Amino acid sequence: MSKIHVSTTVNGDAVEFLADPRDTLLDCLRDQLGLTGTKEGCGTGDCGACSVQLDGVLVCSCLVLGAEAEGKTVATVEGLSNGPDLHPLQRKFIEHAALQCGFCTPGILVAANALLTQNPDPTEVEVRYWLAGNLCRCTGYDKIIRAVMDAGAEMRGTH
Amino acid sequence: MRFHTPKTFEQAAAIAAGASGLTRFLAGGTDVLVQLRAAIVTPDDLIDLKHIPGVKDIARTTEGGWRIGIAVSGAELGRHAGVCADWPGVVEGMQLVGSTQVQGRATLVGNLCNGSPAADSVPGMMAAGAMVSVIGPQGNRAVAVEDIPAGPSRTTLLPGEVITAIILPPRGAHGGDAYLRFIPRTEMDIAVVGVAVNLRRDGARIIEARIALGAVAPKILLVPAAAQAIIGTALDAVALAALSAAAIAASTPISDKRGTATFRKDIVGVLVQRAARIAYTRAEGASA
Amino acid sequence: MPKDDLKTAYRLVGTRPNRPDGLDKVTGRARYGADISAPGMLHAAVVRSPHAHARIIRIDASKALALDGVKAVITRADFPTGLTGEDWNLQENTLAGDVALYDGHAVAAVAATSKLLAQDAARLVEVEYEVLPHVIDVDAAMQPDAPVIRAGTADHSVPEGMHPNVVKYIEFGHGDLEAGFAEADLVRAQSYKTEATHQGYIEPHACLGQMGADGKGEMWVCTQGQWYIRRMCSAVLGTEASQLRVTPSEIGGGFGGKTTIFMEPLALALSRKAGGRPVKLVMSRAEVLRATGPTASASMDVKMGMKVDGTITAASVNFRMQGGAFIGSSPVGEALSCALACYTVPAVFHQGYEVLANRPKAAAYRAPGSPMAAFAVESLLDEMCHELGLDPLAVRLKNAAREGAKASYGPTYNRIGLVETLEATMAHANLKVPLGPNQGRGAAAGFWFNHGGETSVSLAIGEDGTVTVSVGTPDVGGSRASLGMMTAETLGIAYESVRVNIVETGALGVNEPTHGSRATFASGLAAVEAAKQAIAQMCARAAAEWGIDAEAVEWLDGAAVPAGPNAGKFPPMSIAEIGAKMGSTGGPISGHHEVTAGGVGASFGAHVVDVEVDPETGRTTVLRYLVVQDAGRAIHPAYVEGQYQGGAVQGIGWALNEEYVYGADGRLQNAVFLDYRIPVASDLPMIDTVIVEVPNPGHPYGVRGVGETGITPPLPALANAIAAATGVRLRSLPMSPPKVLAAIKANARG
Amino acid sequence: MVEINLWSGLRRFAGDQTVISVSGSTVREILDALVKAHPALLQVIKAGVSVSLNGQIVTNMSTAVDPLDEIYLIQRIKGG
Repeated sequence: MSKIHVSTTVNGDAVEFLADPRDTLLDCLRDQLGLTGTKEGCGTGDCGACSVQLDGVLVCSCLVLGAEAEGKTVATVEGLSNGPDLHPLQRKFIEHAALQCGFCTPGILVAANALLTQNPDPTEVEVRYWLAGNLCRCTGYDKIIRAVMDAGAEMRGTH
Repeated sequence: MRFHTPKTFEQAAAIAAGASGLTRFLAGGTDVLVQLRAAIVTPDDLIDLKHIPGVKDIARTTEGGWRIGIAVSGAELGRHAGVCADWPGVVEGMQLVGSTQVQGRATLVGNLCNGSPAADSVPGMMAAGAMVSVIGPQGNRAVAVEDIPAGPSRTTLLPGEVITAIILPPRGAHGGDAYLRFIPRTEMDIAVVGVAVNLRRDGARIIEARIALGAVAPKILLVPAAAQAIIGTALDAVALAALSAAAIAASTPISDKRGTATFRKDIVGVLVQRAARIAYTRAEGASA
Repeated sequence: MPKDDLKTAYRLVGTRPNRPDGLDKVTGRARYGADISAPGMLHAAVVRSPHAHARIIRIDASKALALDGVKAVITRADFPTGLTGEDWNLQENTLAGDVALYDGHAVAAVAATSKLLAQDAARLVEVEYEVLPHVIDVDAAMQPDAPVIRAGTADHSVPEGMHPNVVKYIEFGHGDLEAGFAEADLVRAQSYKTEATHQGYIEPHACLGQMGADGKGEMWVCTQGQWYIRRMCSAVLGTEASQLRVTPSEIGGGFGGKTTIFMEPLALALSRKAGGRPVKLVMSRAEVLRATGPTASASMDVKMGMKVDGTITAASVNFRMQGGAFIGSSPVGEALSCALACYTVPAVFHQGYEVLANRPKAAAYRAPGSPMAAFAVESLLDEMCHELGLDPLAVRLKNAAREGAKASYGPTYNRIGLVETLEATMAHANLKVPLGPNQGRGAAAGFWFNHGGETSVSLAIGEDGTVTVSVGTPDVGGSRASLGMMTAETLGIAYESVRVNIVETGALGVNEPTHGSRATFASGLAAVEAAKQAIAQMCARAAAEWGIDAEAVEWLDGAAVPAGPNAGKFPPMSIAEIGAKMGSTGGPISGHHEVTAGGVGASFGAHVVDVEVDPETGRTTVLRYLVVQDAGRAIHPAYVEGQYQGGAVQGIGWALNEEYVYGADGRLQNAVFLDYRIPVASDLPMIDTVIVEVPNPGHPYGVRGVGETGITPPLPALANAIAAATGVRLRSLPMSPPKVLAAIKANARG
Repeated sequence: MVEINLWSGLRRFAGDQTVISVSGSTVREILDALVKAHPALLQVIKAGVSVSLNGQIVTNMSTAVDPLDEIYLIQRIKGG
């Protein structure tokens, strides 16, 4: 099977890779580009661990073909911080102990960032429903929801 | 597997018509990729339709309805004020498909063509009287949504045919629609039962209705008997009971991992009343 | 108020600093099982049985091997023979021998130059099966006509005349049961069932293994215990343990499910066959659900006698559990031991049977056995309280186990905190919130033993006075933080000056996994002892420099100081000073502690849940949830709360929707997160927590394990709340909407 | 003499008793004495039991025992 040459932008960097037509964007990020921060928990779009933004849209990268990334921009957890400066969500997750094993964390951070970008002041219920596609088995979600709400408050400058 | 990115629907249809093996069209990809990964369906030719101009557009039809491009995602549909105002039941059905992430990709046409009897967006489209435009080797045709499903994972589309758009009819005055589904959790499940109700009122009296049921038969059903049970009524208790009975009578569900047949019949009888009440209330508010 | 004589004022213990691995985990840098690659690496895929029970007639890999890039195919013939006991079980579960014992049982494995190629090749391996009759349900597996899964498996404990699928029998108790029931004003007996559930960790099993023809090997793997991986792989492969070096990756959840092996020996065997090239093997979610270690399913009878004042006079339990097709995999012994452990009952009797079924080999899952037992016992207790018009929490308090009382499983309790836990529960504001229509409140108590286990910790003073601690217990939820805090507290230095590393098998003596809620307890105890050793050395170095006796030096706030005015007047010698010159004062300074940790303190908990049940659909919504549990001492309260919340939510999932669904063909129907329904964020409210602290005298900081108890009360608490909301009692898990609605309808029909 | 409390399922391997008095000053010695008195218990001990000494599970076989100690054999417990 011949591979497809893909040119795309990942976290602001222009990159190229060769994708098997069956390779998902998740496979390409992890195996071709070495960006292993994006995780695979299910491969069927049910757990959200592979969440990335594709042209600004939150998607499961396991449900996108690598070839579909041609000419698009991809944002992963590795691009969330600005150099050494953590994104407020990243800081709040550490401060609130919102991670235990940490495996779902990259996907949740990416998803929560997409939420706060379009809705800077979400209610608890809105956060819970937005993140319903991000499974976490360790925390019971409590501290995750608090961390997202608190990051939103900080980003709004209300504390 | 070959990956194609045609620039027109004609090209897409030609690739499909000329293919000798298994063909799949890629719009949102949220079903195609799951099947590909699990090796349930490994197409020989995968045809990505998202490079065709206009597939992301939502536009008014000359009749006053809506023409929805085949690559419009659930999230995009949900942000479209016009469609949301006219057909909230269609939109809420689509928005129940999958997670936020899946909403970023999943499409009405994909949900329809996946052929699932539990597809959340399809009852709403059927109840609305939506049509699809189809292009294929025999030229163009318009097909009612209820004529597309042929059974689990099967559609009536012919080899080489591809849907080019979904057409929602004009909402018209005093109409309302609603979709409700039952799932065990609050999100992330496939419908155990789905119910869409679309109706029009003249004062308190229902003068038109279309009711579609999901996950209670091998394919999604349009149930005229259920509609008849409320047409001419003000959705009083007697009408609701008749509606419930008609929906239950039309259902021939199976028992599976998602629910028993008995449970599905119980639930369809409950949800159809709840959905009808919402649609009825919405119709009261709708003026134009 | 302090509940013992242990010091309660600490500088670090009880505070909430950032975890040391937080930065890696929020930036995507932390490396988990599948995140590493090696030069020349091959990818593996596994061929699995589609049948629940089938004789393997023939395996033909010729078509797979003919593919360009396929480097090795292995079957059981590539493994040594003659293993016995649990080693044989592990080998048989890794790769089927003559018979595939469950849907998903591995029968062959392939290594190839790419992931897709390996998967394609696995599909080309032809396996001819003779399908055999199968049995899934634990009760059905005990029936006379049940297919025999493996004759001769039963051990010495099974009485004559039982079905060959019954492989273990356990019986214990004390007191005069008949007299106890005779003394009761109310005697009730009921039967309960629970379905198998999965730990549901989000990270699928993954490893990268390399082994040469000389039997030397390396493995990178997500595991709760690298030494267990080493021992088990070596046993299965017939190699020597110390020749295999196992490095634990970061672990994406385990909950007991990553304390054993499933496919790790396959990567090593493939590597060996492929000339020593490293082999990466990553499970899909479907493989995780079909072929790793879910928990047992259970069928249980409970009988209890109670006086009108709530005194429990006698109780008996009879449990049947299947843990798959292998002896010793069900937690029936644990279930029996936990069943009545919350209460002091004069007469108790326990009977249990382990039964084989055509299901995957059960692994540990958070307080193994205790949740099922609690579901049965705490449900019946609640029902009887309501029948007698008694407050179920008050009855629990009246009968609560306490220090000096005889435990239901035999021995006498030391200092335990159930009474304090129940008192804190009854005082909580959640219990005063009024409930509306179709709403109900349910409470339950729970217990877990906790565990010490084999532990080896090493600590080294750095040249600048900072400290490295090497531990063998992978960090599943913040233990680097708690271990660093206890070490820094003991040494009197900054938390940030301690680095805690989880190390590979070559770096320490044998450690048991992070299981049994033991990481903070046992590695913590050992880290404190190691720190004390280092302190003794540092005091000796200072004494030598000052020219006084080592006994005349004490350690205060991170520095050696003369002990009292008679020792001489010297300025404090800080750990940094001592570290800077240790090369010239006698060499490196370190501390080690090796122990099979005793002094374990059991942890008791009580949960209260408010639910609303839709009477027309049977769907349960959790409105409010309270966890109260004795932590002994919460080293890092935020991670203690995290354990409470996480355990509660796993229990909520188990109670409401999670289950293994099998078809009539014995195949698992829901091997995907879409249909294996773990709770999602929108299903839940915030989970309120109260940390009770009744310090464990067996630990230097009073720690009890906190990880496991939290999953035990939710099952009965939800059942009790649903009963309160609907008037119907569910005695079979999960309490999914179809079951609840059917019960409501049956009740309405009278 | 030290009293060892067995679980009742072991009665049939121990002459219909659940409390056995043996002599010995360590856990190892009393378990050896127990097996010597009731050889059928060997398979049970080999299969794995936990020894509770005054309410604590002990794993070190050299742990000293005293005639006043409370000793129970209980089901082996594994955690998650």
